[in-house]
Amino acid sequence: MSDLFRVENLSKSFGGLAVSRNISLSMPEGERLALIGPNGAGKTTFVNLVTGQLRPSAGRVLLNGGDVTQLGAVRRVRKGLVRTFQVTRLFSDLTPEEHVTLTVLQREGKATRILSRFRGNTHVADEVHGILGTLGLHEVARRKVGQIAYGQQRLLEIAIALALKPKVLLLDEPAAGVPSADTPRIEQALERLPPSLAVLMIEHDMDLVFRFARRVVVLAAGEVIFEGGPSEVAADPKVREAYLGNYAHARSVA
Amino acid sequence: MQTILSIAIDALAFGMVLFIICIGLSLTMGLMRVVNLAHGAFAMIAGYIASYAARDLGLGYAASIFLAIIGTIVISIPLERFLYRRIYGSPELTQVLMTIGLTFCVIGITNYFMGPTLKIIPLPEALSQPLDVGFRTIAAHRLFVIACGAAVAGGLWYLIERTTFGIKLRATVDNAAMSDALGVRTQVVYAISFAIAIGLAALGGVVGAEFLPIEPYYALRYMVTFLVVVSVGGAGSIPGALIACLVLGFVDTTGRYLMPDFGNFFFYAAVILIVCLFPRGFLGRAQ
Amino acid sequence: MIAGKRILGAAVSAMLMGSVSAYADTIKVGIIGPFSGPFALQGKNFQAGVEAYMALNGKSVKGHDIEIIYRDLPAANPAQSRALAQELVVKEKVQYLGGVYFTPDAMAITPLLSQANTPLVIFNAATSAIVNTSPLVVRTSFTTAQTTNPLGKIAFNEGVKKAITVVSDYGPGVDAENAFRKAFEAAGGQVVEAVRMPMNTTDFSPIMQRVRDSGATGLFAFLPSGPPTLGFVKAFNETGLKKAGIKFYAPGDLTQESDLPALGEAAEGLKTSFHYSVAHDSPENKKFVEAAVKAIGSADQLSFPAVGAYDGMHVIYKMIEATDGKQDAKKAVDAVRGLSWTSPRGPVRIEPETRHITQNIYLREVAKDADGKYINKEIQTFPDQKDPGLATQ
Amino acid sequence: MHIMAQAGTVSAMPDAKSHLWRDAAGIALISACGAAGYWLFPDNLALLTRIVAVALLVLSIDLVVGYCGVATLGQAALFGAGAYAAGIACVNGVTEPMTLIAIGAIAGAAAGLLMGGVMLRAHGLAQLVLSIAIVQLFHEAANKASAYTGGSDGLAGLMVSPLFGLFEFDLWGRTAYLMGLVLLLLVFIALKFVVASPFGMLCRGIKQDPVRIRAMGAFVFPVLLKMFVISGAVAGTGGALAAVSTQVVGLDSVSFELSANALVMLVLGGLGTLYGALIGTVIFMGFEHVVSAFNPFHWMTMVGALLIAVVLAAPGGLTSLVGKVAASRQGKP
Repeated sequence: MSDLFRVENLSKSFGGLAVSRNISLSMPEGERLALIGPNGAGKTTFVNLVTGQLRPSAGRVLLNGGDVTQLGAVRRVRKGLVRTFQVTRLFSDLTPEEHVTLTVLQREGKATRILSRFRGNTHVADEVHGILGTLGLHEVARRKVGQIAYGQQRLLEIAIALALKPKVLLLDEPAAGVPSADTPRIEQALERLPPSLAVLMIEHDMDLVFRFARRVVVLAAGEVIFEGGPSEVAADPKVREAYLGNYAHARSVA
Repeated sequence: MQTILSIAIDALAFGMVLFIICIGLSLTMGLMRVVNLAHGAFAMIAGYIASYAARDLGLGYAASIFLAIIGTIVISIPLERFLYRRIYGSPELTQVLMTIGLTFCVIGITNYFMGPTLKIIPLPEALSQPLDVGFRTIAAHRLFVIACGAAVAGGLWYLIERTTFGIKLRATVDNAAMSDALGVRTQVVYAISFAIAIGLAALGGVVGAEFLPIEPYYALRYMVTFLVVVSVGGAGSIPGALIACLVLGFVDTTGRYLMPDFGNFFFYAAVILIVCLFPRGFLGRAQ
Repeated sequence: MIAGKRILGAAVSAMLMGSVSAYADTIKVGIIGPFSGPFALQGKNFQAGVEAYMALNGKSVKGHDIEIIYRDLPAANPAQSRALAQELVVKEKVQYLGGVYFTPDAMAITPLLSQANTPLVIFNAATSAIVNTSPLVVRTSFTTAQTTNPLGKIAFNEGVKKAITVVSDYGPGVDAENAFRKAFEAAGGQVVEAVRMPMNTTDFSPIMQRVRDSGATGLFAFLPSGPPTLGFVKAFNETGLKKAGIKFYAPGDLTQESDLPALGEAAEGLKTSFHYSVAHDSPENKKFVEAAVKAIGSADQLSFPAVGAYDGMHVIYKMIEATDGKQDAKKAVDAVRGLSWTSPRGPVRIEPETRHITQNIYLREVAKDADGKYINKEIQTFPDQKDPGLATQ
Repeated sequence: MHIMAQAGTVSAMPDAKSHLWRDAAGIALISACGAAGYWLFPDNLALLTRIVAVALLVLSIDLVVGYCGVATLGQAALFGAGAYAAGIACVNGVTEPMTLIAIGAIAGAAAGLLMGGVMLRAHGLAQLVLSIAIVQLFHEAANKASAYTGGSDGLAGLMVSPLFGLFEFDLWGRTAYLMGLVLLLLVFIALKFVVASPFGMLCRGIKQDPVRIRAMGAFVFPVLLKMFVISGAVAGTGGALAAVSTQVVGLDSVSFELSANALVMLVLGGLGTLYGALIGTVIFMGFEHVVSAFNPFHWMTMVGALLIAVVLAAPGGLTSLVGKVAASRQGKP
């Protein structure tokens, strides 16, 4: 019960279609877990269930031993359960600096203030530039997000998440759509994540998964079919079947 | 009992008039994603054409309706080609700005050419007689309107659910890019849908002229009512629009009978209640 | 002698010139009305009345040229009304204000008048209380109470003992309801039910059902002129109330002449009371109609606001005559207190006290004239009707 | 890292300063335009005052539509609440003009709270329809409560005492205009602070993506509701100004038509910039005034043509045109 984060028997169905079945997993402090699985395995649904965008049909989500299943998305974030988005959700006409500043202000409970200037606070500015610096975004800090490279937008997603000082971070495909030349920068950023943070990463890039994760969970058709170390994954027959079978199927459709 | 029946039949007739006019707007808003506030302006243009045809050219009622529908569609073609096509996919408020502008222009021009007075569309003898239906007399015209509404609902249902055009239309609405890739000429589908929507507005404008009399401010006067009905039904849904028209027609008519002093309160309170219970309208599509 | 005459002539002409340069300037009159928008037709009638008067009586008074400045106020909007009046007075330097279709618009202007030193001659706005808000207001139209009042007695005398009133739910509607109830009950009748319906009502069948259920044998209705009147009259016929012998009474707003071509057959036989019918038979009216039709462009569009404007111009001309072009609102208004003349609608008089017009009210019936055109045919005259709405205050 | 943060704060200073300068220049420009209006059109002050009152309404719409993405066609409900509150207070003996304005602002804010509470339950088209329904209900209520509001005859007979006991609200409308202008400037400056505050930034975020804002751990509903209250206060101020300057309140001040017109002015000027709201109001009302004086019988066609032309030439509103011209100038070598 000392786990920082636990999911117990989480299930979700849309109509008659079960997209998540009895998913259970737990993460201690400092965990680096990768959640992988073929397309349509229900990975993003899982993140949505955990973070409160979707209501589960059954099961519980526990954070620090407390049940957060009934809480909304906002309350879970405030308790330290933070996510990034698979397709970046950023404000195209704001700058990275503004994104992170807003996030820091929110965390400090100052984002709804009317009688203060958005940029007025020096210690917030310091923290913002610290975060942007860590992720190598200081050069584009003043450019509109719509004008910066996609890899930098992905980094900004992480920057926003970090600005919330999370306890558990769910990264939904942090390297998706990033040109391979920029992947090392993402990887670097991941390496620099605070050590005590529990991180769950969904990713397709297996190189990244193997370098990053200490533990891997494989999801197929809404079910956990494997849990173990990175080195054991490739050898598991169930995993091979899920991936290759799905791959063959995908090919026949295309 | 007699009173209830009587109110029910009035509500039905009024609801059907709303339905015939609004269903076209529901199609443009739900299927083509254009908030066409000038919809009523087309119904009004049709009313003027029909009135002109019947009174000045001496044509019969059926011929006037036909001419009004064709004439209105013909007028709408250049407008679709040169104005509406530019706002497909624009933000809703831009569409609102332009279609309000268009409405203003139509009103100004109509006022100039047709004069500000009321125009009537003379009914044929058969429709203008009060008909004795046992418990009261009712204008034959009302029964005709109810029949028209039923025919429009049935026809549209058949068109959309049972024809190839309907399949293409539904496909285009669900995913325009995909339909394009599958060889559906979406531009043509849009143009035809627009013409159908305008044609229905025209039909509604003419047969509904006994309820909503034709005058230059028609286009603005009923704009809100049409918009409200479409939203309550759920833009793009035929059964939704039908339910909305009948429910609102019923609320309106009953409210005006029971407590005429507070007629508007009933209507808008019902709207607020329905919208809060069904935020996408009765049968609106999920976003 | 000749030389002397010449000198005298020169002196006289010099004096005249002098007086010309001193007084024969242009006197501006500002007219506010709905010249566009849903009520544009009523505004057009204002203009027709003004133009008809000037065509028949000349464009100058005592050598002062009259210039009319129109300002558009499409719908009831007191703030804009005040802005327009202010602009007319301050910028255009008008000496007289006229027009005004809606009551709230008039109410917005009246507080300005004494400071502006400008009289306001109301061509239409029909709520009694307007004339009380400033001593510089004169009204040449009518009030709803004034035109409604005789109906109570008429209805009772025609055998209606129980009546239901149905009015549009706004100021004039409520005025009409009260005026009818008062007159009808004074005559001995009983108003069994009073229905107020929202302004935007388009389907009147449920109202008619209510009329039927009320058990009344007479229906009194008030609707403002315009599109809904058509639906109301049709609903009355179609729901069988007409056939059932229920008697229908209304002030003439319901059957204004510009709506008659559309109402046509449906309204035939309908009895209304009003201060003016375009079909009024008198030489004054003949002259007026001819000139006004010329101004408005089509005989179908001429209606009652034109006569209010026509008589309003008469009052303004008299004011100018009395003040000889000098701006003196009090003197101008005093000059027309008690003024009486023969208007196209019949003999009229401005009451010295109330500054409201006293006039004949006619009972009229919608009928076809010799050309087959529908008219409001006058069948009974109630002479010298004051505004009962004011008398009660 | 420490050095980098230092550099960051240093570079943040001139940025904030340049914003401040730009805003100061903008406010100076508005004051100059207002003063120019006073000297150039001394005979049209009533119209100019009305433009100022409507500009406040349009600004208030900009707050919810332009900054929060909540579409409304019912903002006149808040304007009218302010106008009627000030009017009723005035008839009942509260005649000090600044007190009346404050009463209007409070009433507008209260109405904003109510309206926001209902409207924010829905989204998109349904929300728009709720706004229409609400303004119609307000209109009906004002018509029905004629004992207090004067109903369709309007609430007349407002005797406003001189401003600060010195300046009368007279025929020439100087006091009313100058008071309105100063009010507008104060509101504008206040709103500049609001939109530049963390709260303002949060609203801009919500407009673009409420899901992202929730993932940042911020609630959406209370933020939008707060903006509705602010917006209501601004609209109520406009309504009270209209009531004080015209000394009459009519049903038109709670009408759908006024709401729709004001929204059209906003879209015409450009959403999401406070300047757009002002430019749209001045252009629309000025155009309407000139054209309707020039030809009172057919101005509607021309206004309609103007709106269509703007959509075709500058779909983002007139301020976007200014932005485009500036951008093309910068693009030139």
